Amino acid sequence: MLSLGMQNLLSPMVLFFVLGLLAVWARSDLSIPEAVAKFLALYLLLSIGFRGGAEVGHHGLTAPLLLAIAAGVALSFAMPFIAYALLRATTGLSAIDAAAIAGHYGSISAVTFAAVTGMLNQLAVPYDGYLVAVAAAMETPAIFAALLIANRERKSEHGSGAFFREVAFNGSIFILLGSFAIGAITGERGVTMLKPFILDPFAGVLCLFLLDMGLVAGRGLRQGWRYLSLAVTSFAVVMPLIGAAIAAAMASLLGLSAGSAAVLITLAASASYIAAPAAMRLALPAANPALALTLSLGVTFPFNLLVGIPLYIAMARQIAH
Amino acid sequence: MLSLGMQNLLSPMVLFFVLGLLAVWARSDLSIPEAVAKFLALYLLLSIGFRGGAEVGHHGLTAPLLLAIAAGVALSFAMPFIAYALLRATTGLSAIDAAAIAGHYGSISAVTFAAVTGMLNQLAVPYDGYLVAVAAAMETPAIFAALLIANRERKSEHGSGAFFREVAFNGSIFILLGSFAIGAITGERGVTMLKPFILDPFAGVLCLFLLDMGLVAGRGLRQGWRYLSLAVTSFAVVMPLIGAAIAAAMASLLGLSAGSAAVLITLAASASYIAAPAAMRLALPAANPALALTLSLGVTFPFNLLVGIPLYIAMARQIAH
Amino acid sequence: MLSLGMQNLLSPMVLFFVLGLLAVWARSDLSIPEAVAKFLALYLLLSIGFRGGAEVGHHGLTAPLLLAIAAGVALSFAMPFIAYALLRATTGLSAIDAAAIAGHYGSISAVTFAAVTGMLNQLAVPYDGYLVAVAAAMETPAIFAALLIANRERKSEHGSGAFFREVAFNGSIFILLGSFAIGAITGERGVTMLKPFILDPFAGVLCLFLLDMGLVAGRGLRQGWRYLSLAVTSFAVVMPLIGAAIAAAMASLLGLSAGSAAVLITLAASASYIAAPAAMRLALPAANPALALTLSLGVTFPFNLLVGIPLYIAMARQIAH
Amino acid sequence: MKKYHLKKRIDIVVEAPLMRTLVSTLDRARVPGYSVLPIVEGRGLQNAWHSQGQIGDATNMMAVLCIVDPSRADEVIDAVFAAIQDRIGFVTLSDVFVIRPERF
Amino acid sequence: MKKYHLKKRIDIVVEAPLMRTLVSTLDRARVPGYSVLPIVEGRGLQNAWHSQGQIGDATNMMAVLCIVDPSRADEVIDAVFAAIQDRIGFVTLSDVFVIRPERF
Amino acid sequence: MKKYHLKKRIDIVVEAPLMRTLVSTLDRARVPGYSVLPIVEGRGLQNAWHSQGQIGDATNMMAVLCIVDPSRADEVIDAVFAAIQDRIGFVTLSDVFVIRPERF
Ligand SMILES: Nc1ncnc2c1ncn2[C@@H]1O[C@H](COP(=O)(O)O)[C@@H](O)[C@H]1O
Ligand SMILES: Nc1ncnc2c1ncn2[C@@H]1O[C@H](COP(=O)(O)O)[C@@H](O)[C@H]1O
Ligand SMILES: Nc1ncnc2c1ncn2[C@@H]1O[C@H](COP(=O)(O)O)[C@@H](O)[C@H]1O
Ligand code: NA
Ligand code: NA
Ligand code: NA
Repeated sequence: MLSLGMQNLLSPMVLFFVLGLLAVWARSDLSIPEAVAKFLALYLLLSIGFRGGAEVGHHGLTAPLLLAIAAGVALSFAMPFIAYALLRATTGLSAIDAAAIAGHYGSISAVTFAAVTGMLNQLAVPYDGYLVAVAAAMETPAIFAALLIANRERKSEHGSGAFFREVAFNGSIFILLGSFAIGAITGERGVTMLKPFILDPFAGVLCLFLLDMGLVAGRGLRQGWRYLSLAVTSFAVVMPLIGAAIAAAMASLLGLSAGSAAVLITLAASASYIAAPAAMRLALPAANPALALTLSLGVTFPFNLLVGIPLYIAMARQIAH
Repeated sequence: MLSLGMQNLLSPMVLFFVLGLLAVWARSDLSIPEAVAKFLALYLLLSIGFRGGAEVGHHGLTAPLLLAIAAGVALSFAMPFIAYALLRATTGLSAIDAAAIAGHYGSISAVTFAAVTGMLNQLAVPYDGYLVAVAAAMETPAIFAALLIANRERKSEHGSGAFFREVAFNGSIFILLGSFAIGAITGERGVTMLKPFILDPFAGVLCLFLLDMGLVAGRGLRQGWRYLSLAVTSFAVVMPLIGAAIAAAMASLLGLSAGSAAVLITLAASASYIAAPAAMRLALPAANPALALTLSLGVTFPFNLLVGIPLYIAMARQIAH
Repeated sequence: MLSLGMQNLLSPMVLFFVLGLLAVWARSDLSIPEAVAKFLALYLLLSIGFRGGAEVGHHGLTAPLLLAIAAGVALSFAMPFIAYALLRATTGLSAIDAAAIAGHYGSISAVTFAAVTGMLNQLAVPYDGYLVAVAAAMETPAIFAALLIANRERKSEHGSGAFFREVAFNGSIFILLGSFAIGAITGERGVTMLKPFILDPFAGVLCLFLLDMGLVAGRGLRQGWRYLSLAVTSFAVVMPLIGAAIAAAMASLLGLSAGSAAVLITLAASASYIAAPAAMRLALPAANPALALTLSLGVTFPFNLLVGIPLYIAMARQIAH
Repeated sequence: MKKYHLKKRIDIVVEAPLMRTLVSTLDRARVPGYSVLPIVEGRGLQNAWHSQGQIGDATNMMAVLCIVDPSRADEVIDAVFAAIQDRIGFVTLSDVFVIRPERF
Repeated sequence: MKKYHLKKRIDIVVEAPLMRTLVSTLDRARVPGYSVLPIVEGRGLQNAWHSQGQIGDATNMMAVLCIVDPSRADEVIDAVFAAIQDRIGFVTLSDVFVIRPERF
Repeated sequence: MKKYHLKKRIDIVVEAPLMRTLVSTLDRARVPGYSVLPIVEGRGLQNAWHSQGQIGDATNMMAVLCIVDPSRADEVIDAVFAAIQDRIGFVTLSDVFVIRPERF
């Protein structure tokens, strides 16, 4: 496991992330335009979705897929309750802030998903394509759980129908599921055609993207460090481990392969910073948006990238044996 | 032909376009930054131009090329007159609006050009490289025809010289012809050097671009649906077929191969939505810009992509036999 | 050497640059969004840095590397004094403007670096990976030399510490050195993983980038032609040759290979237009920023691209024999 | 100066995720038009933010500019406040003069 | 407040394809300067539009901001209207105060 | 109109390389907030410039918008001028009205 950790720490992906952090720390003016960052994110989601779909198209829709989706939905919905209880017990955060953060930690981070798949590819550990669908399914239940917890009648101009649609069809879920479907429909034919664009450059684009994430996380930490009390920071490290442990148990029950278990565990351990922040701004405007984002992007993402992912892969190997 | 249609409908390109339409329909916030869309369009034009030029550089400048260009210019100049007559006869549009739309339909759509070449590559049907030059030559004559039709002394601060230059040297024509020339000059040498960037990822970039086109067309339809009377919508489907029929006759006279005929027919059947809209805004400011754009991008482009292109390829095969 | 010059002039890279100039001259509205241009520049720096680092990681940190860096720093620091003397002797420029320009010509242009490496790749002439580190080391000494020359107590709110950091850690240096380090750390492993993204498309991206540079240089010339007196324009052509001559002598002393000598000479002959302009705006606000930029991007860069680089390669071959 | 007509300029700075809501509010308030400008960086009483490198829109703000007739300004501002009440952002009102009063 | 000097701020919202014409109009009217800001979304009496994903500029609008001396405002506005007369867009005029009056 | 409160709007047009300096100046002047908008093209007494295709920020300008209480306007403007004194750019001041005066 140590050598796995080292291999992770010295992977180009992690090094580019660290380079981004360093740039902020050195106060370099290095920056990546917003449009480029959005393009890189879109590319990664599309590539992940397509690849997963092509594989499922090959193997067909199977019981394991449906079971895994059910497990993912359950995880995503349950975790905010745990996170909320933990936050209220250990920190002095208000109910509304705690609920918002809980929603972030129940939901998943597509970027962390990209990172774990990049790492598994590098290690040549296979994982099931349908986990893309699981990831997409895990994005939103947590958001609704957080709203239940916050339990406040949103007297907003958003009908709950409109709100539901904005959450359920947010861009990142849409592109993930859409390219998953296209991958499943076009299968081998599609893969042959799109390989030079959609598959081959994946690792390189991921590096550039993680450079950007390093910059954004670094800047977030600089702005938000004053939120990082010991209790709150601990939460941002402990909660992923709790999520990982529960997901590991589920993966074991489902009889997932090592690679697939690693992905499911990583998903549970990851905290959202695209879908959930936007949804929470709409639904819980009284929550401090910088707080949840500082924790999720500034603490939990680096923790997962540097320490978590190799740990989760090691856990998954234990389980699968 | 049916199987050709199905193969088209299930191609990744068409599916990504449909995904874009669906995203708008589901009111997803999926979006592609303007800078990225412009980059994708630039890439496609550059790739198409370069590839065509490299091929012409290989075969040399031949009589068929010059004949095809002459045919294209004639088509582009003549079609607005047909379109205008049709619009005035069947719809209640004002003379100025009808002239503006006629200009759009005489001119061509570089994106539809990209789509037909993508489809032909997928089917392994070869076409002549010089059609890039034909496409570029077909962009502007229609615009001048439309101005003739509108027949109004433009008392603008634009000298007609300045206006001519803006139309003739608009960015999309410039990059198409420029990279065509560079392809012709550098030939094999250039192709070897640029292949991994300019040729290999073409299909993938086209998919991403069509996703964007789906989003833009969907949004255009949502804004502009009220313009879509039965008569006007019919025009947007019938006019491409008229253009296709005339171009098919020309292709037959010119003795084009099946692939080249398919491209020429598609060009004639396509309606501009880059060059013509900008030119019309300058030259015919009294025309409603949303009207022509809704028809061209919201009706004719989807029609061509979903139904037209396979039909035109089938027509071309008939002719070439 | 003539054939080398022709091969350079007819390379896709140079032709795309010329296409950009032509587009401005023809008043085409062809343009590349700022975000895309920044992305292309970032990509090129990252690719160059990574490749150089991977090679150094292979060969290890050697005495030649350290010597070459020392030589580069000396060159960068010394050249502004020469440039300043020349400008004051031959032009009527104010001391402050002359100092600012001198800083630009002592520093280096990463884009010219990319162009010479592209040209060398095309000619299959190898050069040492460590020159990336030399390039990075040559960016800033000239800037400090220019400030020494201007010798004015900057009573700015920038402490000189803050100013030093902004100059030393500017984005382009940071990404060049950072990806150099990552290349050195990850070595073969990293290259295999990132090749399809970071290495293969390099030539193609460089073409697109030079198209953009042609557009920017053309626009710069159009705005700034009135600054181009005979004396000042001559400086922009003569100074690169002086820099080249000194660097050639150094390369000979250092016993560099032909490829490496060509790179070092080109670096010395190039004039900055990213790092220096930004630094001068902060440090010498009284200098006219358009003046230095017009010379560097509008005169010296095209001169180097069209004439200089083949000349420097020929010089380097002489020396290395 | 008699050819100039007084109108009111309403400037709204609002979070990007609220743009859809705001636009439909303005539509329902039947304003004659609006224009949305991007903001790339800012600070308020709470946090500083920067759009650079952001992949989501959650932290971005947008500036909305809306010229209305003075007779309608109060009503539009009330509608806007009803929509973005407790959300981050602010609204300012100022005087501008136009030549073609009929389009507002 | 005696250190402040009154100037006029002219705001022009205009279609992107007309920008070149407008800029040369402003140059010919010898304004002391201008700044162009992007607009990303809008609605007028006619259609709503959005710049997202657009590959051409035909549907985009831009905002041009121009500070001029009050004595020159009418003349500049007349020149602008002559150039963009029947085109989509609008022009507003407002009062601003500056410290360094000599640069306008 | 008694529900509206007078504030001052400060508009600063400044070179991109100076943005960091300006932001820390505004922070030190304890303004209640600021928003930065991109400018894509412009001309002043010196040169015209355009952001298209630029890879560096050296030639770009940015627009900074800052709403402050009238009582603090002079002081903020003085601080800004101390920071960007001899640099390219300009500052204007104008009147705006707000509903929630307590946030400025
Ligand atoms: N006084 C101000 N002047 C200009 N912009 C402001 C001001 N206050 C807030 N903003 C903008 O509104 C955003 C949210 O402010 P706040 O709600 O105070 O966090 C900031 O990030 C700024 O972009
Ligand atoms: N009252 C208004 N306030 C702000 N922007 C407007 C207004 N009216 C029009 N616009 C802008 O000008 C564009 C064209 O308007 P129109 O000519 O009415 O279609 C719109 O898309 C908006 O961007
Ligand atoms: N009168 C003006 N109105 C609007 N923007 C201006 C004005 N003068 C200067 N600017 C802007 O400030 C920049 C620098 O102006 P200058 O310092 O005069 O070269 C210009 O490029 C414009 O973007
Ligand atoms: Na999670
Ligand atoms: Na046509
Ligand atoms: Na140099």
